[in-house]
Amino acid sequence: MSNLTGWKPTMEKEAKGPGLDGGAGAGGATRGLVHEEALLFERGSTGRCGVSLPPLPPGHDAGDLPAELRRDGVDGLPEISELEVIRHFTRISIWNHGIDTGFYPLGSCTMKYNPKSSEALARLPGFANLHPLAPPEACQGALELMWHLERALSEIAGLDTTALSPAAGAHGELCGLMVIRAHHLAKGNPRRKVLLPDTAHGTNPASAALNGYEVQQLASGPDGRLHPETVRAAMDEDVAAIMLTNPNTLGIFESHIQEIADLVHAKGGLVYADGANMNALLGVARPGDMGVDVIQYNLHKTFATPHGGGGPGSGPVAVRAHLAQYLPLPLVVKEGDAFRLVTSEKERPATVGKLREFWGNFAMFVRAWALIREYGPEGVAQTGRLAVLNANYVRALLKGVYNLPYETDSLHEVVFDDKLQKANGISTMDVAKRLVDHGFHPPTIYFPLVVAGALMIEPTETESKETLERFVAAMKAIAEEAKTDPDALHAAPTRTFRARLDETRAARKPVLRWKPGMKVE
Amino acid sequence: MSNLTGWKPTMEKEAKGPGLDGGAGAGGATRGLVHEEALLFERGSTGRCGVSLPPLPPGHDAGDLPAELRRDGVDGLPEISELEVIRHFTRISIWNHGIDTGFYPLGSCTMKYNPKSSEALARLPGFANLHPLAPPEACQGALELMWHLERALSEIAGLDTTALSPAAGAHGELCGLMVIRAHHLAKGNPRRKVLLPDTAHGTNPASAALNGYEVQQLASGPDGRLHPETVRAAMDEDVAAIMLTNPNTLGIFESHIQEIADLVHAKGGLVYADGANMNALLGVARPGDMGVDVIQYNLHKTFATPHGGGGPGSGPVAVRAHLAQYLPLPLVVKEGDAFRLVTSEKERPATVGKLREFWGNFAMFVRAWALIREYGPEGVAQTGRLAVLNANYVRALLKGVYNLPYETDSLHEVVFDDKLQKANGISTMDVAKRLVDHGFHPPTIYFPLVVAGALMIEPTETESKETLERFVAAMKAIAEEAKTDPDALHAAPTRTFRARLDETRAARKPVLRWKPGMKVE
Amino acid sequence: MRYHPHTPEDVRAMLDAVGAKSLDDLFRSIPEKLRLKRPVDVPPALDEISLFAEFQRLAGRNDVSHPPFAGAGCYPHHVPPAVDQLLLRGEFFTAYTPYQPEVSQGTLQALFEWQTFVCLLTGLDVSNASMYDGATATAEAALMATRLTGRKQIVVSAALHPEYRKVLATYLRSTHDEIAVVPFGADGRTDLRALEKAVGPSTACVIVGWPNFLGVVEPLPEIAKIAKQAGALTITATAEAVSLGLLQAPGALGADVAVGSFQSFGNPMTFGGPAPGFFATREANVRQMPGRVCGATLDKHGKRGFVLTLSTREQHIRREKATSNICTNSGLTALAATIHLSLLGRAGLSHLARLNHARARMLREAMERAGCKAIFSGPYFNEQAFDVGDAEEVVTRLAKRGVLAGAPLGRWYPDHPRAKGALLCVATELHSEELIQLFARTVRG
Amino acid sequence: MRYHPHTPEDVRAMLDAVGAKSLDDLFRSIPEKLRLKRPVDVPPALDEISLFAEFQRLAGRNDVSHPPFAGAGCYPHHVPPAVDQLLLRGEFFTAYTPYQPEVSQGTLQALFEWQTFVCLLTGLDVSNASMYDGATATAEAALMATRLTGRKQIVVSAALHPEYRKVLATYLRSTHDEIAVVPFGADGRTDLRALEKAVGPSTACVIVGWPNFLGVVEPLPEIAKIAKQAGALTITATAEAVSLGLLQAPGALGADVAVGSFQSFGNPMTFGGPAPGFFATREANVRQMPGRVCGATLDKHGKRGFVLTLSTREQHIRREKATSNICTNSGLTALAATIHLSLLGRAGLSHLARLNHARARMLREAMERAGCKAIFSGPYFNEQAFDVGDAEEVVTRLAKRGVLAGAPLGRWYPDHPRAKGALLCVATELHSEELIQLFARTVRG
Ligand SMILES: Cc1ncc(COP(=O)(O)O)c(C=O)c1O
Ligand SMILES: Cc1ncc(COP(=O)(O)O)c(C=O)c1O
Repeated sequence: MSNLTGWKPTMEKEAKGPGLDGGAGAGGATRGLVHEEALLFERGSTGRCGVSLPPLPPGHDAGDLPAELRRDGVDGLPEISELEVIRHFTRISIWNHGIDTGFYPLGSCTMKYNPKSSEALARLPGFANLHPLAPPEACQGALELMWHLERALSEIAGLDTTALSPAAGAHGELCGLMVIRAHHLAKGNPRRKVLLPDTAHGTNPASAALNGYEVQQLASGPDGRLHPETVRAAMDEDVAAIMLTNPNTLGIFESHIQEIADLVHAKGGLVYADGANMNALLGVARPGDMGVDVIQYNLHKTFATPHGGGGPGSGPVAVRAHLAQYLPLPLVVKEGDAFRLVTSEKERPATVGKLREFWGNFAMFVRAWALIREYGPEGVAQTGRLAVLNANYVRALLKGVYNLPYETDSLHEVVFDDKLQKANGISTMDVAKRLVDHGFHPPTIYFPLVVAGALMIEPTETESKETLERFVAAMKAIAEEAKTDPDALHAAPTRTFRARLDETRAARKPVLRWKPGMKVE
Repeated sequence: MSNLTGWKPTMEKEAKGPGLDGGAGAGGATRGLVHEEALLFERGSTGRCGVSLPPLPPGHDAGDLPAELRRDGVDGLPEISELEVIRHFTRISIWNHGIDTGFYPLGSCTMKYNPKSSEALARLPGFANLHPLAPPEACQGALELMWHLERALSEIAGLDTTALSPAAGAHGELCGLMVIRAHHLAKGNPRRKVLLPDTAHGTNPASAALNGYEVQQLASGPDGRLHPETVRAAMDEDVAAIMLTNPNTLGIFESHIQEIADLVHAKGGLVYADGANMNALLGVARPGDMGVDVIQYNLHKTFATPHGGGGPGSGPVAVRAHLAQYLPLPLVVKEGDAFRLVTSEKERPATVGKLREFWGNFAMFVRAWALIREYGPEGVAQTGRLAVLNANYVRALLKGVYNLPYETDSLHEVVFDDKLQKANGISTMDVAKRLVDHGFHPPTIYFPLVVAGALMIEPTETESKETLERFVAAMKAIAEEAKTDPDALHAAPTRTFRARLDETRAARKPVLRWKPGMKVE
Repeated sequence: MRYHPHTPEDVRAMLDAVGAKSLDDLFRSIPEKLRLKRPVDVPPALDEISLFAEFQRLAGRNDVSHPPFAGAGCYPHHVPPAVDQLLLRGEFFTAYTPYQPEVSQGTLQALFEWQTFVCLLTGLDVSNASMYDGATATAEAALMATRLTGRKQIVVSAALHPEYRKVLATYLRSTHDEIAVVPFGADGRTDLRALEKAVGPSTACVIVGWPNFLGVVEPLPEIAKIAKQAGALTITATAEAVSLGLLQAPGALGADVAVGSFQSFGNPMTFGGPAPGFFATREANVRQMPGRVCGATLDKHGKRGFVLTLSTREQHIRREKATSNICTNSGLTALAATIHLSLLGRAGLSHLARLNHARARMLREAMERAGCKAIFSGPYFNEQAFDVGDAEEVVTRLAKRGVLAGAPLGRWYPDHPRAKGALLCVATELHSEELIQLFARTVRG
Repeated sequence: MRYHPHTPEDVRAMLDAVGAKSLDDLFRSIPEKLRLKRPVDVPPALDEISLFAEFQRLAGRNDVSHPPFAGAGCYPHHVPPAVDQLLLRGEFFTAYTPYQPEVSQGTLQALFEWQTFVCLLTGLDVSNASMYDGATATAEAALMATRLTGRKQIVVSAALHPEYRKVLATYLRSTHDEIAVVPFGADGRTDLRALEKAVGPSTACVIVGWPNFLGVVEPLPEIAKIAKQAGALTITATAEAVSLGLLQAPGALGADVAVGSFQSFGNPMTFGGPAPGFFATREANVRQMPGRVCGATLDKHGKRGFVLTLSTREQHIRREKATSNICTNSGLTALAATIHLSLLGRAGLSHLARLNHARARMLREAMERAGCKAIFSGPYFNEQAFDVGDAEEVVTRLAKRGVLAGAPLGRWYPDHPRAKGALLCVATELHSEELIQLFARTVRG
């Protein structure tokens, strides 16, 4: 069908092409008018105010507060009108790439579409204006929602009970390992070590350490998988648990998981699964059926709650029945037709305690439950299938253009590297920055660590075939450019409002907040 | 205070400057990444859907509808997922300049800040989900709001009764002239002519003609004002009314208005005021006190209801008591504590009838009333004062840099022209397009028609002194550039995602909708 | 004042620059005796918290507990939240009419898409950028017909929306006075015989509803034939635009002009306004079309872009000779409709239309079971009149239960033999089967 | 499925390209016996209309008719609609943690502004990009103190928020076990004598609330002095951040670390989460600080921009040696707070803080008139405990009238002599004088 945007779809163009100076990038990127915007603190005259508040009672002073504990006002705060605030944040927002502006194949982050209906539902006054200490009879709706979500997450994981409270994935890991520690303590010895493969995400060892565990790293095999003999060699009575991610961060299914689980269980250890990649398994396979004892979800990945530029997330933890007693409070229960939060340690003497204030990131529960309700059983399964289809489609089209370090089957994401481009002095960093000029967010780069110059691509199921093809076109154009015009690639990105930023300088002379007369040099 | 955005405030820079290739424009404009975006109809594969609807009853067909009156579906409609729709409109929105992105001094349009609280209030379910035929007892809140607004608008205009229903300013003009016509008809003769000054907005003569009136244009004087002798000469028993805008479209107060009104009234004519410029008079002076018999408001100007890229507006019409009988229905009345809409011609036999379906643009009434409630008496008056202060500040700073065709005092807006720039072959059009490169929306240009190459600047009261100064800096930079580098000016705008567009081509070979294989050339 | 950025120092400095002593000084061009010497009499200012409390109070005095069973020109439909979240982007809702195309391509491309949607749904060649509403669009269509034909008589069906007829009469009163009304038959369709009699050599156009106000689908091909033979234009007015997903395009059945409202797409009812009026006609009539039009063109570098065009028809150029006085139209509500139609797409729209039709049939069965017969025998889309005995009584009674039962036809057709009992009811995707059954049971008290 | 763009043809074509026969075929790397042979047991799919009906039902079972008089770590405040309308911009809420700075300058500049707000309000040098919440921020602060001092003992005031204490204990259980609790006196302030006894050469830090859980303002300078003498850090935890507009900055009174929640700025209560935790400390401690940090730098052309920096502290680089395991934090809620603080500004914040204080005093007078004495004599900000006789009974009784009366202190301090009667109540800008008077009258039944 004829395209008359005056924009040459760059599949061909780029292939010919010494870069982008002609038409738009394969993702539609071109240049347009955006605005510079100073820091809030660098503007304007004082005495302005962007809010409208009730007056103070006549003659009110704060005299009852000791003078030395009081202050008149906070110096340095900006004073700007509502319009100026709106312009400020509207203008700077344009500098961002989001899922709503374009494809965001950030591996391991599951950047799927965030439904607008979930945003509307989470803002219903009955949810948004609810105080956490509302008596049970005044918050049955919230508790019912939490109970349904708890049931669904336990079912999807193939486990028995889920604690909703952890605030993010890493928090869920911490929680899961506390549960594991409590289990061993109850048996008399917390044990010393946690095993994890070299493909593990950084939060895994960090969470283990925060729990007082030593980390022992296991080498994954040439097929990108962890092998039973590796585990057998490392497994002993000192090992509290093994932490696996399945599919792992290479997007590869740990197909020996059950055998590994048996080995670990045989020595009294437990199996923790990092559920960040659950999108691959939704409705298709369940960690609980593979020998996993504990898993955390990332609702902000698998269940489409917004990432928000870095959170808030939500990391519920599902466990087997015998571990449920150790879960942190609160837990939601149903008694007859009524719902209740269990919050007292008297009722749950074995609990590890409490992981955060109140009950968890409730607004995320609303969004996740809305998605599950809209999907239903078939939709949940189809989500996993299409996520895997999309990743494999990209893999098939890019194979040969970029080096595929592991031939093993991919599930929801695929990892390439820059081996083929290195010859021309082009690195994964260059490829990533050039993708920006095409209008795409780069994949996750330089992770997992087992792959030098990794390009970790996770399309998610909400992206269309055409979008994937445009992304592939850009990747091919860049591979071509690496040969014909490597310098142009080093210069990328050229279309963004800021060019490549100097991260070394930022770390060498940290400037972490505005101060009057602040200098950056 | 040191500015470290790396962005050189262009007050100085531009003054030196051969244009913009260096730093950002005075309004902060620079270039950044935006996306090309094809038409909805140019994309994609069929079978997709962006909504989630209840299923059809099993076996439903539309067989009861005659086959020849039915169709299976509408060919040509796009089929895209919700995410693709969100991306489409998010991306194209970035191509717009709005009040929320920058200064918008479009003369005669009163582009003031649109309060976000009004948006929230207009969306309250009790307003948004209300059907216009709800029985009075089920819509007392809506009627009470309309009644309060009607009272306030009558008071601010210094008149007696206001009909809220007209949908925009021009619609209000039509309404007002119908009322005037009905008045004359009742006296036995509709009369033939309407007088208006050469500064009148195009909708004035058009509305008169639509009412079957001949238009007689009156020359305004060298001071930009209409003079009594001019009116005296034209006024006779054939004249139904005079239409004035006060302040007029030059931003000049028609200080002879009362004398003019007396002349017109003496011959049995009526005085219509186009209230589009009411922002200048808010709380300071009232048309009713000047001899005006009929006026329309533009709530989407004076009372900050959003312009929405071209509406919807709202154009209530206020009149003197003796004309109220002719106003179109509905009218809102209070009876005891209850509110009611008068909708029957039986009750108002003299009414001109009905100007639109139902009761008017109610969602705009909510916003306008919210603004009036937040302002209160003092805020209303201060709005007019500050609007006039801002216009005069710009006038003072630009005088001499651009030619001021009328020295007469300005109220809420000021009109310059391109006389001083013409010498270098630079036109108002060039100035306007270059302002875009600085990050500002251009003023209204080539209007009013009495000024060749008019630049009509209306800042409104919601803009800060600093913003006005940045705008002035840009205007000065452009005046400078006109001397040093006129060609660069002809090339403007250079920063927008589309360069200067060919309007002649558009009119010569109109392409007004997408068709398969559509071509633009 | 959060909307007034001026500090006292700013005001002082600005007054100095201007050379004025005080703010009042700026108004010296207004004769002293014309100035207001007292504060305007409006209620005292409210802070934002009190403002919300007050408006919550007002909104709380409107009963919206259930979707209404009244349509009659304003229809209860589900608006996907995606629509409103896009509308709230400041780049859209704080922009003016796109006079400066280089900084308005977002609005302009959306308008071009709106015009395309209107053309596709109506089966006509060209559309404008929107009108105030369906009623004024109808009046403007009649005026265009008189300009095109040089004739003055307007023939309207009695089954055309009464509000549209009233507005038409109001618009035409001062310039054209011949409006002939053609009755409808027992089937609720325009009486073709009477129509044939009514049209003649002075007839500029024939205007019918599609579907009509009674919810009935007119015999459009026959009507258009009659009009054509008389050399008159056929104009259809559609208040319930969802019907266009199931009914044939009026342009394909002989209509020369199709007007109406797209409120049903993406716009809540909000007590009847605002909502986007639409206007479509044949290519040949484009230069007589009222209102703004967006067209495609190229920029300096040969890239496609959009501008407002054919403005020589318009008031700001032609003044008293313009095809209409309209300036500001219904931009943002037209954008809402455009977004909703993009979400619906071909499959979604025809599903939505069929679902509305199915719900209406469900309602008919339930009502007839409850003993309320349908009044008109003609084909219907999602709206129909039932004989409920005493329509006004039913509306009053059900209002007490938070339900708007429908529109009593007696208000507009007092002389119709079955006026008293006739209640016009709509059923849409918002009326669940449970609600429909409950309603039918309740109507009979 | 509106979120799945794949048509059957797409799926077929893609499977062919991949060389798979079916979708299940793609999962061959999962051993047959590990696959799920049945649909997951979740409720059937809902269309959007039913989805909204169901969630309206759920939301309707929560009583939010009046602003609660309970604070206790989650505070009812007015959120200007401007905040939420900006949050809904997709560029903000659909972006990930800003790993690629060139396409994340919006998020990054906002984070830099957040960090600056946190520093200005706490009077400390550096801040991170947010924490999960106030409780985990407190635990991380204690852990940082142990890293910095090489000591293990944590001293906390009994008046520190009990939830914060619980989370602290949970975090520390596996690694550090010495937590000493210092009681508070009749004035509701931490007992300085007991504190002096509690701290010693092994004390890493002293943690107190600012203001504390009882709503009382601590003698922070004295507390900091005691800690300093023992070579321990002083950590303040602030749950009600609006207080920082009236109370002196903890950093200015000797605190080395200030943590807590900014929920009170721009974030609704939503049943207790999410809300942004904050973490600020002295420059010297920056490399031991947990979490993400945004810093300013220059781009290739010398223009200022922002990046995530000092990541050598973090898990993705340091793994088990990281200063914390935190990755995703509370970005969007931190942005909400940043926007609200920009709207408030200097004047707005100090007005808001004074207004809260004034309303609290109004509440005290009303309660004492109603015969409910304040329990603690120490200075308070907007929260205070009253003796209402039987606190749990009052809460249950008022719940029936749609009011959450407060937080019964007995739930956290069962052994306190006045536990039974003690009800912790907050008053903010949302509690009008009328509501406060009504409340006071109702409490005594
Ligand atoms: C594989 C994996 N594990 C754990 C995490 C940590 O999750 P969160 O960022 O929600 O703490 C992530 C996300 O970055 C991840 O990709
Ligand atoms: C002076 C004047 N009169 C009338 C109008 C027409 O108002 P509207 O566009 O709302 O029909 C306008 C706005 O364009 C105007 O500026």
